[in-house]
Amino acid sequence: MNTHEQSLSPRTPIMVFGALIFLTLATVLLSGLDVGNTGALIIAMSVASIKAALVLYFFMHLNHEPLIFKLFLGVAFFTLLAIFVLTFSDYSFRVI
Amino acid sequence: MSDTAHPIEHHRDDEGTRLGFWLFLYTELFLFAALFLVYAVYRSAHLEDFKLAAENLNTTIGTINTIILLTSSLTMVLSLDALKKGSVKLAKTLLLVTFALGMAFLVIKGFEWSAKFDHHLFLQTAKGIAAGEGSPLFTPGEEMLPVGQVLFFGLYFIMTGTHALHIIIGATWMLIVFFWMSKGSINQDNHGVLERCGLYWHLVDVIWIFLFPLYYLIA
Amino acid sequence: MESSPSQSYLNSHTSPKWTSGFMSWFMSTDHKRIGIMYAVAMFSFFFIAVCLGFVMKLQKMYPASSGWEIIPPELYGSFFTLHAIIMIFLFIVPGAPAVLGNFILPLQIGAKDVAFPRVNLLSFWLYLFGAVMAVVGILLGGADTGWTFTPPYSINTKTISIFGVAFDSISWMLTAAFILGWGTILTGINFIVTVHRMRAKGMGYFKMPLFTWSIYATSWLQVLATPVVGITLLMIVIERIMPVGFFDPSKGGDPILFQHLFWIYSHPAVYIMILPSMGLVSEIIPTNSQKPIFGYKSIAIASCSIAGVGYLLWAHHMFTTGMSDFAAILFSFLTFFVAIPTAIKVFNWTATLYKGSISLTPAMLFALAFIFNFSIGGLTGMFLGSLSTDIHLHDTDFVVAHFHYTMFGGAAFGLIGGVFHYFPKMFGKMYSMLWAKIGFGFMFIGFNALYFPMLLLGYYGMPRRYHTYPDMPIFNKLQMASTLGSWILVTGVILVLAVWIHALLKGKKTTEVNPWNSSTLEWQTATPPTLFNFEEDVEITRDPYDYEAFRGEVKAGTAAGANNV
Amino acid sequence: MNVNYNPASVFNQSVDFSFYLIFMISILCLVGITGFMIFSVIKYSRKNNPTPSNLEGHTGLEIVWTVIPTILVMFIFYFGMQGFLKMRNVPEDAMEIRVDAGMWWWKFTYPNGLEQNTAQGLTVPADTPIYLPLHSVDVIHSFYIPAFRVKMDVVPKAVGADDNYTWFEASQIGSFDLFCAEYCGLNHAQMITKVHVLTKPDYQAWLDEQSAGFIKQQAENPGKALITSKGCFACHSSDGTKLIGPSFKGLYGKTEVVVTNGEEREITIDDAYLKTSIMEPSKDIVKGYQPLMPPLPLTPEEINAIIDHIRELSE
Ligand code: HEA
Ligand code: HEA
Ligand code: HEC
Ligand code: CUA
Ligand SMILES: [Cu+2]
Repeated sequence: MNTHEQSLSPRTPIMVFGALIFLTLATVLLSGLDVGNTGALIIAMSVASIKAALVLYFFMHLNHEPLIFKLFLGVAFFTLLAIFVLTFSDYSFRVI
Repeated sequence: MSDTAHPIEHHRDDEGTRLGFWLFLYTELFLFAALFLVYAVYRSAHLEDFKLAAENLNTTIGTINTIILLTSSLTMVLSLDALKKGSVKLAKTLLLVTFALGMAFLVIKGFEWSAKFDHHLFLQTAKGIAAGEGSPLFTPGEEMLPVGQVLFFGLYFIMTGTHALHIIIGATWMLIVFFWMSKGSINQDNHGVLERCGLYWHLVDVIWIFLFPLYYLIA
Repeated sequence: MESSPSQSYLNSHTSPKWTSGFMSWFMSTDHKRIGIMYAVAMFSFFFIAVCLGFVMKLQKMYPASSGWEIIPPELYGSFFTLHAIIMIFLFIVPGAPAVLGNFILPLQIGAKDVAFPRVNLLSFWLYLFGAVMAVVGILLGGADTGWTFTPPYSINTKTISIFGVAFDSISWMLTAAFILGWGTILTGINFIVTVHRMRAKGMGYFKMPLFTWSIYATSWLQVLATPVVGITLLMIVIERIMPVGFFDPSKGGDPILFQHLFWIYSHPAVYIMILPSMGLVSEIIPTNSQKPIFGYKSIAIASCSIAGVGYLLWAHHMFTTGMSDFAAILFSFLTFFVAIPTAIKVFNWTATLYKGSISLTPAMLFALAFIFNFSIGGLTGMFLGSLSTDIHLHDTDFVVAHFHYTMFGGAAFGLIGGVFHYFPKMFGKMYSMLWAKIGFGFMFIGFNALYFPMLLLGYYGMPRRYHTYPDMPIFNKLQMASTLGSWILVTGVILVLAVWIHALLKGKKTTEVNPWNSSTLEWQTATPPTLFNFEEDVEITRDPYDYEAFRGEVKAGTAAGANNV
Repeated sequence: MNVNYNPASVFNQSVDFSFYLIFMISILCLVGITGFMIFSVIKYSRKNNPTPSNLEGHTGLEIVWTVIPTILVMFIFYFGMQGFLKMRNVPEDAMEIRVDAGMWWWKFTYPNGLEQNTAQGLTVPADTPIYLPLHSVDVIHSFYIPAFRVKMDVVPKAVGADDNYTWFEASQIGSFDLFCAEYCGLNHAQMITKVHVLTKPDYQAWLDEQSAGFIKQQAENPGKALITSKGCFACHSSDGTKLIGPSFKGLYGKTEVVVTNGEEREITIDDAYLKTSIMEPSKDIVKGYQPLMPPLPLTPEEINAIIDHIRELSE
């Protein structure tokens, strides 16, 4: 049983859902803009990250979990980041 | 297995179970991360080809599918909330809705896939490339895709395919949970299984949130 | 102090349905039984791999021109692949966590079992399934790609095929490795949650024994690294079956990318292999010196930093692949940072000996040999981490010697030491000290005689994975020395295994709770332990290696141990 | 004398310096640690020291043995990197020799078009920087000359990708081993050839002589020149010996059994069959052989020349 205080009213999930749909439509519309390759990539990935954060934090109830859950997320996130950055230390300087 | 005597299974540690499940979700995440990494490397190498190839994908269908999946996530959350409040019936209905949305996603995906197959965007052209132009294996007249586009479609199929596999697993799990809910073994006090099923489903959603722009939008 | 021998885990069971015989083991969710089952399965597979290694050495006894050929080249190719697949995926990676981690970790932190006992059993089944699949794959043709499965060779090769092209034994082996991976991941998850949620009352993080710390660090690597290689191996399978060119340059792919993905897992994997053994050494040395371990906290933190830093240096295996110079320099730089926490550990272990009261039990001998061998292994790692020297040494026998020094002289010696240390607790039987020490002597001498010449061979330019070699005096002499070493070594291995089997069947029964006078918790429960480890809930009040306090407790009769020390 | 590993190029100095530096540090650490272990085991044995102290640590010492190794490894890193940068920066005036590798042969192409195969080896002038772009036609190989301390993988690359390269400058006259150091299948251990280092005048003489012969052969017998230069002789002999592939001797006009798509059929060897055998080696596999032959890039004229020569060998 969850010992944490939890509001079980559907208000929060529905609001989060609204935000997710809004961001989805926004990113589709923004993709029409001509901001260059990097620009488009940055916009698309930022929006996706916000959406993912919303899902993780509210839908997956990370907001109600103790600190240790967030630390674990941090470990996973930074490892992922390291893999990408270090791999591109090779590919940024080489034509394949 | 029925381990009646086991003290661990008597003393339930919901938080510990959730912690373990989150760790499991991270392994799933890293599984996809490897694929995303491959995508990132080849996209950076074959930018133009990737953009051209992405134009073959239908943004509208992608958006619809995204919305379907997000909605299913919402109904999943609501289902769990309902169960926690004790309204098993509502929870069951919402779970069924989630399941149905998942199926809808799969059906749409299936149509998309078969359209790609019909256009020979995958196997045939790739075969032509393997043999190389000028080789007798290569049938003249058949449209040749540049390697970058072949990579794009190869990745498209393996990534959305792996994702679809996860959808199928999640949906099957929902059916099992539904069955247990009907039997009463999953209830207001014992909602851990539904919770984990939900977490899994949301993770599948998170992965799609990244797949969607990478394949449908940044063209 | 003696324990009542009545209800040990060996004669009670977790399941009411299967109360005796094979099924009472195979269906058991008891972490101790699972640990033992792993050990039995693993040693059976391991024995196959030892034989393969032995034959490879025989093959290298004389150069090609002498007409000496024990096995043809295609068999040599599959032998070193299978040798490595068994040693790595079936033996040393699951090894320490699955055998001793399962058995000891819950005892050490005062838990009744691991967090998810049923998942634990599932891990074992996955392991067994994958392992059997791999062994069947060997019988059906095997693979000849090296354990690194480097494409495009691994995508194209058809050298090995018993049933012709119809049966693709390489895809089969890759799938087996994938399944084995899931077993490892689940074990890792299990231990992380166990450590976080199930410590006994009063056991703060810095009151955990060091073996627990090392398993904890290992588990993180298992969870975060294994999935990457899993999907990568599947991509090779896909590429073998369908014409997508993820790693095939003729279809636009980059073969180097595969190597990145492979080493993203396989480099951390080498720390999965070594960390548990380091943990075991951290238990054996203070016990046999009867004094606190030197620098407890820095060893604990070093375990975690090895895991953390170890994740960031995979591309030091790729200095000659033609990846960008920037990446080569960056990864070389990062590589050296893993040497520092390792150095801290080595120095702390040696310092623990200072002013101790040392008894040279077989376990202690293996632990000291671990330090010696692993230092050579690690220091040769410095030659490989340094860019210009690696260019010369890469893919030579120097590398082969380096990793046998670390994996075998280090990880496996540590494991054997661990088994000797915990043997009485696990089975309630005592082995022959004398024969164990003789076995150790053979192993230590044989090991160094086998692998030291290989370091020199590599320095003189002998490439690895060579079925034979050009006739040159320096090669001939060193190869011969190395082959002779392998005979001594194998004598040692057989002796050690014989000591264990003899002890199991005919060994003196013992119920002594704490035969080595160790201060950690696992030695305070019955020998062999009861089904749920501890009769009542335990509470921890002192540091794990506080020997002074421990001797006080023994005197006061609140702890088990011999009075006279 | 053994010439396999003796220092013989300009890289030896930096590589060997790094090597000895690390070696000295290692010996120091190893002797220190082992010495201390042996000392303690004797001095503080249970017999000699029955009551242990309760020493738990020493912060000062901990700092010392964190900081000193850090400094040492940074030195190691620095010298390793210096040596590496030297290997990666090719001098402007280097002479280019293109290296091709395949299962299981080497081919070296000189600026004037002269080609040398595995049996002939790589001949270079001393004291001249040689730049070597590395190409592979099938799987990854590795170009390794232990005596020169150079190694670089020969990686097959996608069209348009950067090729791998390496360079060296030989400083000693003699012949040195050249190994393939990356596992590439059955005959990996046979993918060995030699580097012959000649003085500059000797090299010039050699080059003139070879080039003359080469040009002559090309004019007289283009097929034989091609078979030599493309490395076919690594697997096929012209005297009837069975190597990895069937011998070319007496091949033309012979009837033999081949396996096509898993089915055996009997054929007579003619121009058309030879053409498919060479263009699509995996289509018809001669019974009793493995499907090991790589597809090699050849123009139609070159193929005709080769076929002509194979026909000649059977007359
Ligand atoms: C248990 C396994 C294990 C362990 C622990 C290690 C530990 C290390 N390894 Fe090793 N390694 C392997 C297993 C292992 N390795 C395997 C299997 C391969 C080959 C794979 C293949 O190709 O098939 C390999 C290959 C390999 C390479 C690639 C070589 C090549 O192919 O070209 C490199 C390169 O940097 C490397 C480096 C290191 C380093 C820097 C460490 C460090 O962690 C070592 C740190 C330890 C010490 C430094 C010694 C102790 C410290 C002291 C005594 C204090 C004083 C020290 C100093 C002042 C420096 N290893
Ligand atoms: C753990 C890893 C391990 C171990 C123990 C060994 C053990 C042995 N190895 Fe292995 N070897 C590898 C891992 C290992 N090897 C790997 C990864 C490769 C690379 C392959 C490739 O290139 O792809 C390799 C390659 C390799 C080669 C090089 C092939 C080549 O490149 O040409 C050779 C050559 O002789 C060789 C020989 C041997 C021999 C003679 C033994 C043994 O026969 C010696 C006898 C073994 C023991 C004495 C171990 C005793 C340990 C215990 C009893 C453990 C107790 C455990 C518990 C309690 C759980 N090995
Ligand atoms: C890696 C080794 C290898 C190389 C290099 C190689 N071949 Fe082959 N070749 C084989 C093998 C093995 C076979 C038999 C199996 C088959 O038919 O594919 C073969 C078969 C053949 C055949 C058919 C012979 C018959 O009996 O039907 C011809 C013709 C041939 N090769 C020509 C060439 C030419 C020309 C070259 C060089 C341009 C070449 N090969 C290079 C290995 C090789
Ligand atoms: Cu070519 Cu090994
Ligand atoms: Cu490594």
